[in-house]
Amino acid sequence: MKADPKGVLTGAHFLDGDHACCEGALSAGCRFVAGYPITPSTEVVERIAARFPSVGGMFIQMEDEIASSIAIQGAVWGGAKAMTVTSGPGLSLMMEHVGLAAMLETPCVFVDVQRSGPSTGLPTMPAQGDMMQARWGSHGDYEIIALCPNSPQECYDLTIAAFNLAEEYRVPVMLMMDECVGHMTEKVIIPKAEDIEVTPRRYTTQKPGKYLPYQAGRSEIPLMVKAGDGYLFHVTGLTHDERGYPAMNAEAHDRCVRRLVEKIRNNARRIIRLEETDTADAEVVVVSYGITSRVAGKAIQMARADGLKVGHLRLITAWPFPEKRLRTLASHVKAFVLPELNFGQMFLELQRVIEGKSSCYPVPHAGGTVHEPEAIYQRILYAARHSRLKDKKEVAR
Amino acid sequence: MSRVNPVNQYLRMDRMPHIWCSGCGLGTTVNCFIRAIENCGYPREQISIVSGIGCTGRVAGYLKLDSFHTTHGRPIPFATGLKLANPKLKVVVISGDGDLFAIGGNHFIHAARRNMDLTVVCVNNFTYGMTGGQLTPTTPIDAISSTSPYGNFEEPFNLPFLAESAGAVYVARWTTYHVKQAARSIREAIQKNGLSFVEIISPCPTLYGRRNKLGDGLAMMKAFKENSAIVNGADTREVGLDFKGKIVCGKFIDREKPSFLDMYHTTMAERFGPFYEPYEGVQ
Amino acid sequence: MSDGKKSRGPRGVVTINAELCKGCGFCIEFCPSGVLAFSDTFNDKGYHTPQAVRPEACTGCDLCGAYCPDFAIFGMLKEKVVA
Amino acid sequence: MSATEIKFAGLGGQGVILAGIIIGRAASIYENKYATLTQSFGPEARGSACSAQVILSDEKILYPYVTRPEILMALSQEAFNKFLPETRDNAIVIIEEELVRPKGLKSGMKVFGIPATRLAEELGRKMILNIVMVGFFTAVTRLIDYEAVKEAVKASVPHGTEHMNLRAYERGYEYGQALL
Repeated sequence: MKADPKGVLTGAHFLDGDHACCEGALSAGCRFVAGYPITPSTEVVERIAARFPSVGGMFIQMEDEIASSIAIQGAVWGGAKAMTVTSGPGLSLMMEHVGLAAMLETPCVFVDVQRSGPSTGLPTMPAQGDMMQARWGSHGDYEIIALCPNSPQECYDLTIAAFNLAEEYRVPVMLMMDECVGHMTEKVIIPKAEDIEVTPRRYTTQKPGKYLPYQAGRSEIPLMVKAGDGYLFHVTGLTHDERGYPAMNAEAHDRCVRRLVEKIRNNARRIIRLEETDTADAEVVVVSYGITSRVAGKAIQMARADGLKVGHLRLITAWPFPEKRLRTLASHVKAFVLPELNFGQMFLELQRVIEGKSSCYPVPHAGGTVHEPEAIYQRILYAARHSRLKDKKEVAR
Repeated sequence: MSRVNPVNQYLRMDRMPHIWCSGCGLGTTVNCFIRAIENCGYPREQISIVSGIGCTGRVAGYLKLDSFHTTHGRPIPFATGLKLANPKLKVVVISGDGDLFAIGGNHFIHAARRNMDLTVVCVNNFTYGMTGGQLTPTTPIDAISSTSPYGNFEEPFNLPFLAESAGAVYVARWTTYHVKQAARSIREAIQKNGLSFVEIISPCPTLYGRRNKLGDGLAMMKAFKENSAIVNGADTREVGLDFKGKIVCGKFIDREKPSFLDMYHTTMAERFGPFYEPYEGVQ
Repeated sequence: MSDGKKSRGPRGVVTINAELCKGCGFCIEFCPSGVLAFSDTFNDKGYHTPQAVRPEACTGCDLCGAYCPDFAIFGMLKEKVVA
Repeated sequence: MSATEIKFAGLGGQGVILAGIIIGRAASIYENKYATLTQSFGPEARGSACSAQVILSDEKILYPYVTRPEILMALSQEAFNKFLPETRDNAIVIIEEELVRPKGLKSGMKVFGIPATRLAEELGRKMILNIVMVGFFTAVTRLIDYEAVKEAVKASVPHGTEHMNLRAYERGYEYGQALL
């Protein structure tokens, strides 16, 4: 389906990432946003508050993030495409409802403009400290999708992608921005509406009475209904059967949760987006995401100028994590370097996946600013040197 | 059974019997609600029901309407999103005193403040039933609960006063003894524009009643009959509840104020003039 | 009501679904015509359920139905039942 | 042009961020170069000093922050004092000459001064001093085409104020041309 031209601000703009995210939501067909102000995400909702009424959308500033994160789910079940916008501490408050969205299979988008934590931390400065919170923050087992833009253009593009993925898989999608991309201003090209692909909500065509809200079929993803269409359906955050009725036993729970997990895991290959440069013959591959990918890009340029074979794998999708691709790379790559604005969240994931087949080096950073490119460059040098030593040892053996 | 109870068409009979205890007032409240929507003038397809968590939270799951069983304390913000996405819907929140006024208290006062177009029915049984009878914000002074074993010493909320102060346009209280009046009030509340609030005092014989030696459900219902006084238009400051004291019932507030959506239309129509397309939801 | 002929038979019919009943006694207590009383027998869950001991007094007012927390009883005007 | 790092600094209310946005917009939208603007947010941005940093480049910009500005535009003494030390030895330093006394300049620096506030007052609105500065910047740096910046000014100022702002832009530009 093509985008509704009413919300599409076609043209070349000089926008910051927060504003670009708002435009992405409008292009994607989002017409309901509930939010609560929190730095550095506030500019997103400010622009939404200004833009939405003129395009038939509704913005409401709720009393807190908890309310925002469930108001959007009410709106989705009322027929809207909806999102909420927050930063780290707010995302913490929303976590119960990330779980609810996973359980109800409410297609919705959570935008997190990451700032430094823990607690109030550094509200006006960047970090990437919410990556594990986004993945595991709610209780129980479930899967989400998380996208990591590294520019205002991508804040626009990936907001649309987030809505499309949410609809496709009926899953909460996290847009993991950070203060740097949120507040950075660059050129943002907004295409014509007819050139924007938008995934429509997939509603059932079955008649009321026959329709079962959680009958998934082979696709693993059930079709939706909305309130008011005569289906008289029930949904619950409790473990439920295909009718949407509570089913309080271990077998039903296994069936319910297994599908929530597998619908993402089994489709990981289709969901995952990566950007790879020079990985084919690389000895060292830098794995990065979000704003850090740009800083890493500069460090890689420096290392290549020294003649090192350095590849770059950028996670556009952080979750699901590209396990298969990394395992394949590990067969010829001697070392991975993973810089991030935290003390090693995605690095743990990398280590888990590589299983010791290659060396893995973190470049941790508490946030507050981005890395010095020099720090990543030095780590690449170290990794290259260290892995050569390891090779010699292997030869000696 | 050849003759079928007319309320069955509004119930998910495939889920009966329900989980509520013998003598619990929740089923009676559901009966009142069904009688209210039968006569409210809206087709049932346009009525959505949202509940939180707890014994009362299960109401949504038994009603054959579009029904949502959400998270603890959050049915009001869910209902807010549902209503705003599709303003044609009549959205009714039914939840308990703990859900709506402890964990969800902030949402209630803000929904009332902004006069969100919702009906909120609070089934007040003075306790958390599903988790074993703990203290709630409405447990009267001196009442025993599992977390106030020496008697409650915290001042409880006077819900009608709270609702009026926060801005609700319709405020009524009944007990489950007052089935006819309760049904009428819920109907009026649904027909009201803005935030309407109905408190239903209900027996929880298993936990609240037993701990406080109030007898079984029937004894509690008889006590409601004997101890209640109907004072329509009563000053809500005067209707706070004591342990075993008088229960003032009635319709206390019925006033007109522009709702959230009314104010939204007015503001945007003024701001955008002829370019404003009145917001009718997101379809 | 003022028609003397109609008052000879019951105007209403009370219907009881004993299997849904949890024996709270609300219907018996609040029936304005004293139609109901507990039966001696138990239902499957072990509750004494109501029975119509004075069916001729039933007015079909359905107050029993309104009070019943278990949707196990209702009253109805006789002509409606026939219809 | 390879990457050029520019710092726009001054007091809150002087419109330095908008000045940076206009230059960035001119380069990226009207000249098809790459431009990245970042600002310093936080408590200090609400007090006296505020700044915008712009990187202009023919290639995609990776690292987004300015570390060693080649051009410093300072509209207040405090901003000048704060940012001069990090500015490159051969930098172009553009100042509001009635508000900034350029002390501690390095020998390779070229300084261009303009009484932008006074010129803005003469044009009728003191507020438009930032646009006067943008015109002056365009003239003395010759980084971006005159017309491109003019378009960016039009696109960046509130509707209805374009005419006045374009006069401010031209006044600053002429003042700069005269100095060269």
